[in-house]
Amino acid sequence: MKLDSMYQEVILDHYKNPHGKGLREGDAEVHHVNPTCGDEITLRVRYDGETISDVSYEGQGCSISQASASVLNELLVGKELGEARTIQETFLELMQSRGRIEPDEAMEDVLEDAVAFAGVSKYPARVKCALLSWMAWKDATAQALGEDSVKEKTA
Amino acid sequence: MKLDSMYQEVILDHYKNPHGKGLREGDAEVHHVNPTCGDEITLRVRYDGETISDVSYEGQGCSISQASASVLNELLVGKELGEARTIQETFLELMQSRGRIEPDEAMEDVLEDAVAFAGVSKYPARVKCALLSWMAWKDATAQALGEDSVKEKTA
Amino acid sequence: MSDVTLPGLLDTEAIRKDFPILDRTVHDGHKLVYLDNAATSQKPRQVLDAMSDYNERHNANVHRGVHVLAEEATALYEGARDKVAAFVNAPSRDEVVFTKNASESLNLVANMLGWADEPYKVEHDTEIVITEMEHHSNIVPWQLLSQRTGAKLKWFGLTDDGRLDLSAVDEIITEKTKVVSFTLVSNIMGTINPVEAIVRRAQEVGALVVVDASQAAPHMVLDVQALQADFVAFTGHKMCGPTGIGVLWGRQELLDDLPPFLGGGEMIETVTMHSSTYAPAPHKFEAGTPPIAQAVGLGAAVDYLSSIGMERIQEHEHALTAYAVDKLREIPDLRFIGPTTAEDRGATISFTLGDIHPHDVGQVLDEQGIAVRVGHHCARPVCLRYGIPATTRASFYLYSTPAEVDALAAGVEHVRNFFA
Amino acid sequence: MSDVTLPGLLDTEAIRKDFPILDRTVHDGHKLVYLDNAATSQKPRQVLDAMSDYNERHNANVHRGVHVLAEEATALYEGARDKVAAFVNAPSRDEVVFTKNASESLNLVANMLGWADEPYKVEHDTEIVITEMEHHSNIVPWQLLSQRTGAKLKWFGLTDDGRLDLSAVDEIITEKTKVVSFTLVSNIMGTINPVEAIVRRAQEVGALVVVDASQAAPHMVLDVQALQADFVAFTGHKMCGPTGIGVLWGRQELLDDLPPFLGGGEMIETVTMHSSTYAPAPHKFEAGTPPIAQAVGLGAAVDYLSSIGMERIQEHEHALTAYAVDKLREIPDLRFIGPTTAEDRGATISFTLGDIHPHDVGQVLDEQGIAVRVGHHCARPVCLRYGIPATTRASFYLYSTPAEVDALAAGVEHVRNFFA
Ligand SMILES: Cc1ncc(COP(=O)(O)O)c(C=O)c1O
Ligand SMILES: Cc1ncc(COP(=O)(O)O)c(C=O)c1O
Repeated sequence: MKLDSMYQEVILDHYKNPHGKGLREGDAEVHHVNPTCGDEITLRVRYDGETISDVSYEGQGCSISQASASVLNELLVGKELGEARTIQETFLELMQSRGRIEPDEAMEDVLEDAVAFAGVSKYPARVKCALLSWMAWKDATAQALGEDSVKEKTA
Repeated sequence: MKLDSMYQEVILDHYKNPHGKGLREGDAEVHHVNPTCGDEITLRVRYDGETISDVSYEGQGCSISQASASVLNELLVGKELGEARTIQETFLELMQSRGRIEPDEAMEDVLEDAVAFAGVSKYPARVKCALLSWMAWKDATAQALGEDSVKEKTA
Repeated sequence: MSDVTLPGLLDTEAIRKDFPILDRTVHDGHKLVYLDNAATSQKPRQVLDAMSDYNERHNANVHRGVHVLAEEATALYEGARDKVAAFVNAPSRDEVVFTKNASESLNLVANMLGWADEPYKVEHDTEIVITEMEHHSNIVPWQLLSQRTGAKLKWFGLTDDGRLDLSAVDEIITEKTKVVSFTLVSNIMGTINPVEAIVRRAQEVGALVVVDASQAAPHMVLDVQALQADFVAFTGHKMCGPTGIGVLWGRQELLDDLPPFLGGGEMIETVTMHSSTYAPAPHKFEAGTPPIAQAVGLGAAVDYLSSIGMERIQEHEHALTAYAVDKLREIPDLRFIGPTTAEDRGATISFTLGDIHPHDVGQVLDEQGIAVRVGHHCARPVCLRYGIPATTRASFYLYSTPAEVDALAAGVEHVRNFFA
Repeated sequence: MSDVTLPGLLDTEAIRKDFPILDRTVHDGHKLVYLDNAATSQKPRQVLDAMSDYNERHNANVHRGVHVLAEEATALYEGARDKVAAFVNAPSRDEVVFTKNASESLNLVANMLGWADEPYKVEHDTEIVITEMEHHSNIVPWQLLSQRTGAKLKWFGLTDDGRLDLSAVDEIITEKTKVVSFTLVSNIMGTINPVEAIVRRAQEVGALVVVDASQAAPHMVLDVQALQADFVAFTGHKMCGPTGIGVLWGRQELLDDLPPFLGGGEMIETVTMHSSTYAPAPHKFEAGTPPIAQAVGLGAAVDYLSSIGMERIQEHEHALTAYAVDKLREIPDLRFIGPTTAEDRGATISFTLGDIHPHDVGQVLDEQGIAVRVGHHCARPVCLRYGIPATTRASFYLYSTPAEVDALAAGVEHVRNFFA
């Protein structure tokens, strides 16, 4: 069944048992909405120098957006900013591939559990769900580090 | 040629040699416009009791609207109001018939030269041209006689 | 699939032959089960043919030509107006304004009232009344009007079972109320609203009544005179017509008195650089080249619907809705958002399924060929009211069948298992 | 009929096969000679097929669905936006707003500027500049804005040979000018206007520039970046597309900053009863269900035009126009309204014929199968300027032929004789 390519075991696991959910203290907080479906996320980042010491979040949404936030937390917490950016960009590239990228080993090394979202990229309406938390993270990071807000609208 | 049914000799004659054209004194004046084509008429009526003593007019427009004003002048001046109303209503009925009324002798008696417009009724875009002066006359009469303005929009 | 027959059903086997898209299969051979009719309906061959015929034989711009095509196009366009006027029992064809969709129709009213003179003018210290179950297209135009004029926006809330709470009608609609705008049928819950009670109070205080009939016109007899409203808006694409056309019906006197909205060709009487005068309604409100082919399509759509009969269509949908409500009620964890029976409701059913997000419900249904809509359905305040992020919505039309209801129910069960 | 061949002509024999309507006969067997292209163009089979395919296989409402049809419809609709963006060389697809026609596009700009904050706000003590050769759709919206805000409306007059009189450009466009809106090509006289001179002065004083490209987009390369305008409006039905769709291109920054116009579904980010936030452009300006099938048709139309090539189309029309100007000039009593040569003009020719009223000219031409337009062509100020009630207008397109020009010239001669 084609659907299994979207609802990978890994994704369903993250959905049912999300990592690091809940709001904790942070250096910046953002609230992002996906107007298409009403998914929402409130996300805080906390930095220790260049190191991501926490990403905490609260939100409502479908399995894809929830799992994606959980994977994000698992992947990014503890990473250096530069590395985190690489992960974020790689994930963005994968999600925007419309199913045309078959993740290779190099990509799997970068994305770990997040490669499971490859199947989601075939479903345009769901790509935004998968990206919601990642866009929020990018925005929150910009704010925390005092850069100009680069909030990319998720619409 | 079908066109000849519209451009009857009588109509072309009235167009080239209009009756009673020019503005003279009157009891009321109206200005009507056909927004579809920009035809315009300024028309004055003068009453002597119930008798139409003059219908004077100035305007610009196509052969049909010009000829129609000329025929109106020829037909209505000197008539009693009641009779004039009958003529106006009969003309209206003919023009709105979409070519379905073949004027009989009774109608010809009422309309005289105006029966020549029967062919125009087949051309929806031109019916308004033929009616422009008649609607103006009706409106001017209402004003002259102090009735509520019954200006029927010619659009 | 069951072969249920219910009293009141239409001959869907015959009807479905008119809709080419219903033959489609999706996702490797699943037969399409189209249950997203509240979003947009499918179009019968008769409507598509009328538009092709227009485009292939009669296309021209309307109103200003003396050539044959222009006359034919004008006759077809204005003929569509006649058909729509008859369909809603308008006292006059000149009360039917063609717009691009129901949203434009509603914005048109809001803007007319903002620019109007007394006694219609909506301004500071006046009030606008809507309801909490409106489509965004009947909320945002009034929010904008309220922001731009200083008028106060008020609304009727909802009861727990998806009905308007009219208990405070006299406090909500007051002497200050200039306009009351509400939907005849909710696009998210299917609720049919009690028009009379609202209209009576609005008339008492001299407020204008705007009825959003977008979800009514496709499904039941719509009689603007019986409604006693001042304006009625609906949209072509939900009633077997094409996209790109909507309707605003308005009382002649109001259309005559109120100012224009969009300016341009077709809506004028005479223009100089210094000033312009406007054509009488309906043209006053139709600036620019109108949606000609789309009006022709809508005319064919109302012919099509009338040939079947709006009472018969409503009966069919009611039977189907009752059947669906009964079937869905059996599913554990399924919660209806809106009325829980088929009484006083249209053929639109919203529900949640445990804590499975509607997006996931819709996706798994889609994989089985079942097209439902998920989200807030452009009625987000309803979701807020019931404390949910979104719903799954199934909506039926004249071609829907009991077998499709069965497919839906089976599909929802499958969703439960999938996420169990 | 002559068998003239002119350098630069397209293979009209092949092209005409794409347009079903061109095979029609009218008035008992007269072959249709369609010379009313400035009013609306005919539609090629490719466009009609794209719309049928949409309606018969992919129809659904866009943007909110997870089901297959909704995804396909969204991809087709947004794909049309990509095509239109490429067609006008827009820096970003998000700068292309779909409207119902050019008139709505122009009203949209006027309304945005009326409701805008500083520095864009048009208000008392500011000025709006247009020209005397505008279509009513680029006059009335500005008259309404001027009436409603107190801003002063000014305009460029015309020279005797149908060109803009720019001699007083510095007095007309001043520091108070907030917006300058003008047509790239006149719909009544065919004049192509000198964009640069106007844009330069507008930029000097910081005024926004709106270009009405309704008569340009169908006939020549339209490059919004080269124009250096802030907004560009055009309409689908004149460029081989369907009725019911128009375009507003606007600079991203302006679309981001300016307030919405119509409110409703699709244009929001989030809605509560108390307030709403809006989606980013272009959706912010697309309230309600958009003209989906019509956008798909317009996308197919720009594909069709591009496959032939806009330069080639312009060359074709230019050759035909030069030929027509020469032929018509020979007719006694014929007076051109507008440029009397083919230089810097589009394929639209207006004229008067002695004191025979254009309505009569048009009627007699129609009887011979020749479809021209007569009247003021929604540009009444031009008629007033030249002291005439109306004109007869012939306008060509990519499928027009020298034989049709010959038929027109012979037809006009016949008119003269008829009314002699
Ligand atoms: C120059 C010009 N501007 C604007 C318009 C208005 O276009 P539409 O009627 O499609 O809104 C037209 C054509 O009618 C036109 O020729
Ligand atoms: C109740 C209601 N009102 C208004 C609308 C808006 O209609 P449209 O999107 O065609 O403008 C809709 C549907 O989208 C609706 O269901």
